[in-house]
Amino acid sequence: MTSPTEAGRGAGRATGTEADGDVVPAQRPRPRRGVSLRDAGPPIALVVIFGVFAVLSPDFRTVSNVQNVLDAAAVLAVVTCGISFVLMMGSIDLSSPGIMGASAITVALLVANNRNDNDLGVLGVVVAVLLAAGLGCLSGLALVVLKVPSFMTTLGISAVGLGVATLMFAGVQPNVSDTMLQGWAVERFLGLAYLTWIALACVLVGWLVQRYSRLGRYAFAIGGAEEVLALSGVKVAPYKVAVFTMAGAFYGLAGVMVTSQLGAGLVQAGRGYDFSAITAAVVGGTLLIGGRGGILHSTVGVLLVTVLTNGLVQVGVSPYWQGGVQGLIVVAAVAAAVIPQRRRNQVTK
Amino acid sequence: MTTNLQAQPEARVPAPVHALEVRGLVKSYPGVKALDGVDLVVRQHEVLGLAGENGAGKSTLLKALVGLVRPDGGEIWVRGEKVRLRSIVDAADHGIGMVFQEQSLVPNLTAAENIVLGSEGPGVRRGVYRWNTMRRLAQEQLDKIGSHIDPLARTDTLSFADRQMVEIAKVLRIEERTSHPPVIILDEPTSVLESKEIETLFTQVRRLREFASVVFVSHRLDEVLDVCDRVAVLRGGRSVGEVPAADAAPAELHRMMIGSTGGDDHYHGASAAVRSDERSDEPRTPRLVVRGLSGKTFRDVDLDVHAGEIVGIVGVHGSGREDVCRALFGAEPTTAGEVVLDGERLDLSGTRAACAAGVGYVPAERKTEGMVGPMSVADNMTLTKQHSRCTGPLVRPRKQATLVDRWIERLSIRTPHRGTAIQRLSGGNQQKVVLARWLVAGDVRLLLLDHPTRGLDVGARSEVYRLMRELAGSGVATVLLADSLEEAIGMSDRIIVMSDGRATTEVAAPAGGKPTPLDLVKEMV
Amino acid sequence: MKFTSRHSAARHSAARNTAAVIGVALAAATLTGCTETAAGGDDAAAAGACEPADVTLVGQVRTESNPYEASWLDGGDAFAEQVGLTQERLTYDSDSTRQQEQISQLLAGDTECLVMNILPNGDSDTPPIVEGAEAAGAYLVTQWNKPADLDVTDYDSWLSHITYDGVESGKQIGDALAEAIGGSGGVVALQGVLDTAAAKDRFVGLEESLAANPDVELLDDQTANFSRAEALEVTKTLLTKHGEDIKGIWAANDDMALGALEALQQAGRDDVAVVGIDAVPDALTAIQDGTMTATVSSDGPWQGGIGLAIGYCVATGELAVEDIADEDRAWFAEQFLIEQDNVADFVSPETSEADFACDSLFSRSQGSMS
Amino acid sequence: MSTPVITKPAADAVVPVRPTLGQRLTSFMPVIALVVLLAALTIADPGFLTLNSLTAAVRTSAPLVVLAAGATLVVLCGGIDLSIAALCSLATVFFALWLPDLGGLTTVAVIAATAAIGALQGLAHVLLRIPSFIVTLGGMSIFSAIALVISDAGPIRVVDRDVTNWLTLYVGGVVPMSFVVALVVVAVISLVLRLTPLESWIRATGYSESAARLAGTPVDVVKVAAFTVSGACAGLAALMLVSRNFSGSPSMADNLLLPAVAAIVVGGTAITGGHGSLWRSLAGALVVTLLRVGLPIVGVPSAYEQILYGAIIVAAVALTLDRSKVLIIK
Repeated sequence: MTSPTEAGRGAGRATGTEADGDVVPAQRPRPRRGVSLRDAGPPIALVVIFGVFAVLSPDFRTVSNVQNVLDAAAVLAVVTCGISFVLMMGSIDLSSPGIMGASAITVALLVANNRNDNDLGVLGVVVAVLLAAGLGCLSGLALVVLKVPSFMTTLGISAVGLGVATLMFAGVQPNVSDTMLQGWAVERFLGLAYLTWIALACVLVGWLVQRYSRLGRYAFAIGGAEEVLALSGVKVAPYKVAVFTMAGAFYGLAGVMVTSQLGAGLVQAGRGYDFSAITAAVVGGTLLIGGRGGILHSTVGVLLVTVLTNGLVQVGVSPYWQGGVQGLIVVAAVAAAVIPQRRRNQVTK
Repeated sequence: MTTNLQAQPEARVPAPVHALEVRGLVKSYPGVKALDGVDLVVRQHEVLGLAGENGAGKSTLLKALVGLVRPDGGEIWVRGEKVRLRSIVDAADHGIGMVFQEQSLVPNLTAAENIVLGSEGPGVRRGVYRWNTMRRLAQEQLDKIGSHIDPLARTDTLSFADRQMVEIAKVLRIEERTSHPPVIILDEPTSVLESKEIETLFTQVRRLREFASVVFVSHRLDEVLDVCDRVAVLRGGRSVGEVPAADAAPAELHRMMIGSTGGDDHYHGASAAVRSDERSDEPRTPRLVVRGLSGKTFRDVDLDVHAGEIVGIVGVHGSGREDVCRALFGAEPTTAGEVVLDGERLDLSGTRAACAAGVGYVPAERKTEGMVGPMSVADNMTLTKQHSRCTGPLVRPRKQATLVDRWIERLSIRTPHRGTAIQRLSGGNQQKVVLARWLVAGDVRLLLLDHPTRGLDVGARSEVYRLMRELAGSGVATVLLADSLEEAIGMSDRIIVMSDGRATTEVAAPAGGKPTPLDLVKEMV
Repeated sequence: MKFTSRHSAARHSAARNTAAVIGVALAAATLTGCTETAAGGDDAAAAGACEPADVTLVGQVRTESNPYEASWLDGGDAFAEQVGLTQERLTYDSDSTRQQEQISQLLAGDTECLVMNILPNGDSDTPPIVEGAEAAGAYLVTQWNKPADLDVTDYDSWLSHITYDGVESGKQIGDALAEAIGGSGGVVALQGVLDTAAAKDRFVGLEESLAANPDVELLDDQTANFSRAEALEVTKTLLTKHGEDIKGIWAANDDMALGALEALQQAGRDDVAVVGIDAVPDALTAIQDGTMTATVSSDGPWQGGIGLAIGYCVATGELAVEDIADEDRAWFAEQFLIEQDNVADFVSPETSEADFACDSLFSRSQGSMS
Repeated sequence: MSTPVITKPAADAVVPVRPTLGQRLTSFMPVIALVVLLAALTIADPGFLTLNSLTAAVRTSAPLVVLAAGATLVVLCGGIDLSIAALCSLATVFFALWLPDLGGLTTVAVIAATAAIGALQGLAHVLLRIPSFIVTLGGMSIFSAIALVISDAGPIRVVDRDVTNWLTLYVGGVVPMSFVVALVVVAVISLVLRLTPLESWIRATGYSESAARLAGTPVDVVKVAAFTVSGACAGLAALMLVSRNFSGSPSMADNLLLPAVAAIVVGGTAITGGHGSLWRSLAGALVVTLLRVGLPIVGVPSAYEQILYGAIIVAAVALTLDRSKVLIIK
């Protein structure tokens, strides 16, 4: 190729373009719909990890253990459904321990129990979920009205929820004698506990909300470009509050599910679920900056985390190491997702 | 608050019903009177150009027209009816919509959703999406402007020009809210488009005229005159006049905008170094020698830049010229090639190395990449060349103050104080601070300017041009990615044309022997 | 402060201020020298001449959201009412750091007639509490957790340490479990928080029991941290892992036993015997129903009252520290194995005022810790 | 002690705009919040406001101040460090394990080790481009696991107290040495930042990473350094905890994570980066400490204590956050 410098010296004209054979196509974004290749990572990882454990441990690959894994994933799946919408908006939610505690105690006190004569049954569950939704709504309101970052509002609400739960607990453990609620954890349909079916229903509802409701789409859009929504005449605040309310409702249901499993209302029903739900969502491909991922991603993440926990016990890894291995895998999963799209001058927060 | 204009009798109904009329609009911010009694008339089915320097009040006026800013005084009339616009939705109900300068689309939603965003109508029933209806609604809008985008494509996968179309399609949704022809405001729609895309846009604007009124805002006066029927000029928050586009020349508009006959003469100088070079016949070693540079979007790029020379790189969108520029600064990875600066190999592994070697870079995205908005002018100016304000490892506030004040004066940066946050300055002054960042230490040898005048008004542009000339005069080698072909031709001593990632042609552009834009366009496509 | 002063000036002065702070701090350190304690707080402890009305009673447990510990605080309230005072209820949410913080804050107040009945979070939390109380001269009774080598008689303010014989209880329920599964078969153990004397001793008791019942095999032991929820998860996994081999579950407390019961119920297993320790109401109900085999009584309300009572008696001068026998400075309290045949006697634990009279404080002692 | 003064240079020379009263108040808000809280506690229990009581409170706050100070640097760079508490716990175990062999050198060794671990996290964040939230979330579990394994899941008594004893002394008989050390840490870091280009670099990185990078700021180095200092601070905080508890334990500091982050945010540092200071975190840490130990001591029942804690930290952030510096609240 002629050096451009020489070419330009002679005349103000070109010596022509001879590079017609293999022109480097300029990288122009191509219009795209549907699922991208990147989204395939976590499901592949799930299959691989499942396969590895199945080879390593005969106990792991039994049908009963697969049932066990699915049952064990139920509560986390419901919590993650709630947090996914919050993460999609680019916010964060640490309120699940408090909200779950409050709803666990509430439901235990409202259905048939050893503390009082209430026997509200399903209505009790509904009230507990409503209370949880109310607490979620409070963190949303604090976010949009007081303009306090969600990190802090949800942390505060978590403390408030624990306080409310401790108040209602009043020193005597409420034990559930309601047959319906106890049945959820014990009775099975097609080999899976009712709770697992409830979790599946939640995932379905979550997916429908994300795909087909204005709330879900706007939550997604808020994570993508909040200021644009405002410019388009959309009032963002009510949707934010609604998302936190919905997340609260999911946590509430999760609290009820824990109560059903334990047969008693515990203040600590939600301990640890805040970070495990975030972990699951992130491992599944929901980004913390918002605007990416979704319920299905998060559900895959939940399964990944649960399979990992269960598999590690089955292959006999010391319980001390289990948390560490999980931590490593989270970092590795995100690294694997991020490295292919690394750019120079990329902003990583 | 009261102005003489507002004192006019209110009951007067204009004889011909205008699509939009503004009377005596006033808006003050603390310390600034952004609008000082603006009058403006937009007729039915016309394209009205709105011109004015930065700070003339254009953006405040536009914001007032779509309800984002509440004026302190004055009136807005829509089709002979006095209105009060409280929000953007209010404005849309009255048939006024705006395409914002920074694109206002949600990147992770589909084109269809963006088009109907905020006014989904039948696309959402009781909070539930009806995707088919939504796609149909979007398709109708896209058909209006003759665009063939897939409505269900994710917006961030569309090209910039396509997104602009989506944006226009979105604004046209306001037709659904009102039975009258709408008023569409286009704020700087061309500032980041390449010439081909601009042509497409203009075709659409002319189509719009058939069923709407258009307010077209641009810094490029030739464009304004090209596409508009009439041009209104703002200066200092007041309307200073209107001219039919057919009769006006850019120079005349420019005069109205700055209030005197400013020159377009900044284009026609040439750097001293090159002139002296042309006299001597001895071949010189170029300051920058690039051989076979390849990266993701460009391949085998060769480039020489002499000390004191300004070399422009032109090319259509996707030609890879921006990436070449960033690669030279170490901000974009390269796969092959060698870069030599003053006989020494340039380390392209990162921006630090480039800075240390005396390479400077002014990015196109000033607000997000060029400056750190909340930090002070002084800190922005000394961000790179920290040693210029330090003694050993320690920062010397006095040293910094002296240095920064000197450069503020030298570049006549208009800032209240060196401690003012840079985001409070006007665009031109911000850009001067960004440029000064590379100059404070006096060690810059190669300056890479990526659209250095983007979004600047005529006055600020001239100052940046003057500065570029001065730097070239002092021996700095400059690579310029110009905002327009005219700018490239006017400023450069030589022009490299890039196409599909390769440097295809070189065109000499010495003072007195400038090529025409047409010459270049031929090579670009 | 000059607000209009510009950037560099402000920067300058702030830097000066910062320097000043360091300077002052260092100067203070050199000039005045460093002393061991903060002002005040070294009054003699053993004096004990407080007016009964001046005594401050404090009970501190991990959390009020645990029935056993809540009943402990209620017992403390009952005692306080008996002597016409109120008890300050403190909880630290199972957070060792927070427990220390609360106690050091408490000891920074008026400590002259302060009586503390404390449940340390773990063994290692006891020494700092003891030393803090000693330095401040507050009357302290601790329960459950204490490092073995820490001797109560070395201290004046640390009046007594009360615990149950964990080895004994672990062995008792281990034997009951062995009997329930017919003397042979596999069992799994759910351990408590590993850093507590209680958890360690109880597990030693289980090992003794296993030695005495050679046909009982310990299939697995995992910690569930005294928590019902954790026990549920751990048991589920253990059930999948060992399946039908599991004939019995030994849990280091009742909460975990109850969690294990839930897991068994969910797995549809009713052939597994479960034993625990603490005799919380739910466990007693379960024993009455026959779903659980045995537990060992720990009397929360009594524990909540007795600690305060010892301190109160010393503070008011009715009892002198020197007069407390060495074997009563660290002692095991009386406990009973509860099975279906005697459960009715324990359903409503009663404490009588007589338990807390200054002359019968140590009536439930089963002997000194050795 | 000097209070954080965020000077807002006057706006326009043409039309000078002085900081409004509200803006002035915002910069003092952390201190105001602290004073209000102290007053409220004193009203609830007049016995609370005594020299002894305040001494105990600042002594208690020392580890939290140090932890928050280190993590503030990471937050100023626009990241977050969730691993500080777990790393601090791990450091207490290190300390207890190494003390018998290393003696007086243990202090240095532990701080060096935690600094190295912090640097490692910083490198993972910078080189692998993994968000700091994830890196440190992973780090949190990994450090806990390591601590559990090497300590065999139990606390380790520290018998030789000579090495940590100096931290339990009182300067002038009143000010606890550990708090003085915490103050010195805050002061030294602040001073180093102000006197060197580091402050510009950190703020530029936090406000706009891409602009900082294109201005040739050593963004990666700055971030790794921030994580390193954060790690070192976790080590120092561990030392303070050991001096107080005479033992090291794999979960000793775990519950300090959320209070430390709360301290940073309550101080008014923007969690999005750029805006804030270590002095603010110091005030924030004191507020959080007063809430943690003050509420129960003045007699608020446990359940209401939690509700109040939740409500007050949200209110405190609502007061201290300078919203003009943070555009979108997520």
